[in-house]
Amino acid sequence: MSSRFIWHCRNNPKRELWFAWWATVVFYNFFTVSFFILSHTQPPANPALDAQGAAQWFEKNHYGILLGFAIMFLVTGMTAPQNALIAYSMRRMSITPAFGYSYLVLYSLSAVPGMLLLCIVLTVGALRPDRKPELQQWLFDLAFLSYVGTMGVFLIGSLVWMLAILIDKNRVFPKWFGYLNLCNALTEVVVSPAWIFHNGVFAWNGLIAWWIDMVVFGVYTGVFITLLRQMIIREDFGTGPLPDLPREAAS
Amino acid sequence: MNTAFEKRLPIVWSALSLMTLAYLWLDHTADKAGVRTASTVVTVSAILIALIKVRIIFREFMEVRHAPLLLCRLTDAWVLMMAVCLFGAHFIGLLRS
Amino acid sequence: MRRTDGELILFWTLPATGLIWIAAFFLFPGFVHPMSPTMSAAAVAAFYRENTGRIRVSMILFNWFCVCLIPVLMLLVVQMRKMAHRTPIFSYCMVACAAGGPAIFLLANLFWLLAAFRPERAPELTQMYNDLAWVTFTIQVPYLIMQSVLLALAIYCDRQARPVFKPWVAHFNLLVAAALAPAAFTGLALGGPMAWDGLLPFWVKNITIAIWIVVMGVVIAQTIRRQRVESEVAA
Amino acid sequence: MTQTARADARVRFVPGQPDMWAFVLFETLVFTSYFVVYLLFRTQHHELYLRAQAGLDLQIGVFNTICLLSSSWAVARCVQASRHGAYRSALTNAFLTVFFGFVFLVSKVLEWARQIRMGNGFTANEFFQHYFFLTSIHCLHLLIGFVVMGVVVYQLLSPKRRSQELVETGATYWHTVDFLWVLIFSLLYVVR
Repeated sequence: MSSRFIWHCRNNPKRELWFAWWATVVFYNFFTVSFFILSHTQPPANPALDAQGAAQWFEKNHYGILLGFAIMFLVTGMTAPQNALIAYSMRRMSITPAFGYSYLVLYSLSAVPGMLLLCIVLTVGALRPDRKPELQQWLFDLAFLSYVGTMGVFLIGSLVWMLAILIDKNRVFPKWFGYLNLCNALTEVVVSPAWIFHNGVFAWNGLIAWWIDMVVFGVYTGVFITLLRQMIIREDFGTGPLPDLPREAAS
Repeated sequence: MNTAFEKRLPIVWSALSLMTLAYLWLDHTADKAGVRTASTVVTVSAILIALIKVRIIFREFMEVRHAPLLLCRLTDAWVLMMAVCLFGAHFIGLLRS
Repeated sequence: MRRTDGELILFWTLPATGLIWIAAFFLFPGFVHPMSPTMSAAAVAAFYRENTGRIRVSMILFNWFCVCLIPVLMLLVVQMRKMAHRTPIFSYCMVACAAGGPAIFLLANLFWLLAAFRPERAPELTQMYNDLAWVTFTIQVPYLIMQSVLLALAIYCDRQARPVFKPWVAHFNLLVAAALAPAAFTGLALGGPMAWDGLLPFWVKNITIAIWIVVMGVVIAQTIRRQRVESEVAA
Repeated sequence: MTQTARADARVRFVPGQPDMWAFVLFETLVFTSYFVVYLLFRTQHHELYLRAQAGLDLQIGVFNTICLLSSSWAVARCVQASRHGAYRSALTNAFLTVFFGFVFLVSKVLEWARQIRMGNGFTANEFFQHYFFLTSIHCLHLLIGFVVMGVVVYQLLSPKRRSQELVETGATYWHTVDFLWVLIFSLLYVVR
C-alpha cells in the first residue's frame, strides 16, 4: 500500500494535479472541522445579540475559536492549489488563458477579506474575554460581516468559471456544471440583505441568507471536487477535446 | 407548414391568461365587506392554480410533451414536490401558529 | 528565445528592500523588545502616546515597501516554470500565494497606524487596535508556509539531468515551513514561548523569514548567473 | 420538413441542452425553498402579512403575469419558427419576447417605486422583505434572460450560426423565468 503510494508520488505523470486535488479535499475537511465543530462560527452566531451577548458568545467559544482558527492559519495556504487547479482546468479549455488567470487572481484575493479577516478578528476577540462588551460586539460584527458580506469576488469568480465552461469546446466540464455556477453566483446576491437586517430570515444567520445559500454552496463544492477528480482522470496533456472517462475508472 | 403546432400555442396562452384572470375573481370573492381575511380556501386554490399553470408551461411551452419519458416524469415529480412543499409549509405553519 | 532583460534589476531590489525593512524594523519601538500581550490597556495607550512619531514613520515605511518581495517571488515563479513539470500548477500556486503574505502584513500595518492615529482615545480602543495589529502580524504565516512547501514539492518534482535548484533548497524550505508553523497557534497563549512576543511566534518566525529571504536571494542569484553564463556560451 | 416529420413520428427529444434542464430543476428547488420559508413565516404572523399585502395592487400583478405569459408564447413561437427554418419570423418573435419582458421590467420598477413612496420599503415589515426579495431575485433572472435572448438573437441573425439547440436552450431558460413568476405572483398577491 505505502510502496504503491510512493511509486505514484515519484512516477505518476499526473502527480502535480493529484497533489492539488488532495490539497482541496484536505482543506475542506479542515475547514469543516474548524468552522462547524471547533469555533461554532458555522452556523453563524446570532446577529441580534446585544453587547453583553456578544461578549458571552466569545467567552463560551473561547478555546474553540482559538484552536479552530489556529488550524485555519496553518492550512489556509491550501486554497492556493485549489485555485490553481481550477485555473488549470480553464487553461485546458479551448478559450483564452485570461479566464484562468482572472479566476486565479479573484479567488486568491477573496481569501483575505472573505475568510482570514474573520479568523483574525475572532481570535482577537477571544484573546481577551474581559474586553469591554461594546468592543467585543464591534469585533463580532466585523468578523461575521466581512465573512458573509464579501460577495463580489465570489460572484464574479463563479461567473468567469461559468462563461469559460459554456463556451469551451474541449468538454472539460459538462455544461450543466456551468449553469450550476450561475446558481452559486446568485447565492452571493441572496446573501446581500445580511448587511441590513439584525434578525429574521435575511440576517447573516437567517434561513434564506445563510441556510439555503450554504446548502447550494455545499452542493456546488461537492460537485466541483468530483468533477475536478474526473478531469484529472481524463487528462491526456493534449490540447484537443478531453477524452471520456475510462471504463474501469468510472466503475 | 407547421399548423399542428401553431394552433396549440394560442389556446395554451388563452387558458393560462384566463387562469390568471380567475385570481381577480378569487380575490374579490374572498374579501368580506372590503376587509382582507385569512382564507385557507383561497390559499389552497391560488397555489393549486399556479401549479397547474406551471405544469401547462412545462408541457406545452417548454415542449416536455415531446420529450423523453424521463423528463416528463421528472417535471411531473417536481410539480408534485412543489405541491407537497408549499401545502406542507402552509399547513405546518398553521398548526404551529 | 528566453527574455531575461530586467531580471537583474528586479533581483537587486531585494537587498535594497532588505535594508529598508531592517531600518523600519528597528525604528518601530515595539519590535526590538516585542510588546507583551499582557500589557495593560493603560500601558499600551501610554506606549502609543509616547512613541507616536517613531511608530508612524516606521509603519509608513513598511506600508510603502512591504510588497517589495513580490517581484522577487515572481523571479522564483519564472524559475519554477523552467522546471521539468507536466503542468503549470506549481507556478500558479506560487502566484496565488505571493499576494497573500503582503496583504496580511498590510492589514497589520493599517491597524498599527490606526492605533497611532489618535493616541489620546480611550485606552481600551488603542489596546484593541494593538491586539488586532499584533495578531495579524504574527499569524501572517499561512501563505509563507504554503510557498515553502510548494517550492520544496516543485524542486522534488523537477526531475531532469540538471535541475533548476539543488535538492538541499527543497529540504531547507521544508524546514522553514516547519519553523513558521508554531506562529499560527499564537492565539492560545498570552504569555510564555507561544505568546506573540514569545520565542516561537516572534523570534523563530521572524528570523526564519529573514534567513529564508537571504538564502533564497543567494540561490536565485546563483541560478540566474549560471543561466546567463550558459546562454552566453550557447550564443 | 424533416423536423416536422420527426415530431409527428413522436420521436421524443429533449428541447435544447439537457444541461439547461438540470439548471431549471435545481433553480426550481432553490425557489421552492424560498417559498417554503415565506409560507412558514406568513402563517406565524398572519395578520401582519394580510394587512401589508393589502398595499399590493392585484391588477398590476395580473398585468405582469400576462406580460410574461405573452413573452413565453412569443419565445415558443420563435423556437418553432426557427425549427422550421423561418428565421425572419423567429427573429420577430425573439424581439417580441424581449419587448414583453421589458414591459414587465418597467412595470415592476414602477411598482417598486410606488411601494417605496407609500412607505413600504425593503425594511418596512416582514411581508415586504419577502416581497422585495422574491421580486428582485426574480427580476435578476429576467435580466439574465435578456442576455440569454441576446444569445438567441445572435444565433438567429447569421446563417453561419443558427444552432437550434442554443435557441431551444435559451427558450427553456426564458420559460423558467415565466413559471417562477407565476408561482411568485400567486404567493405574494393572492394567497391569504
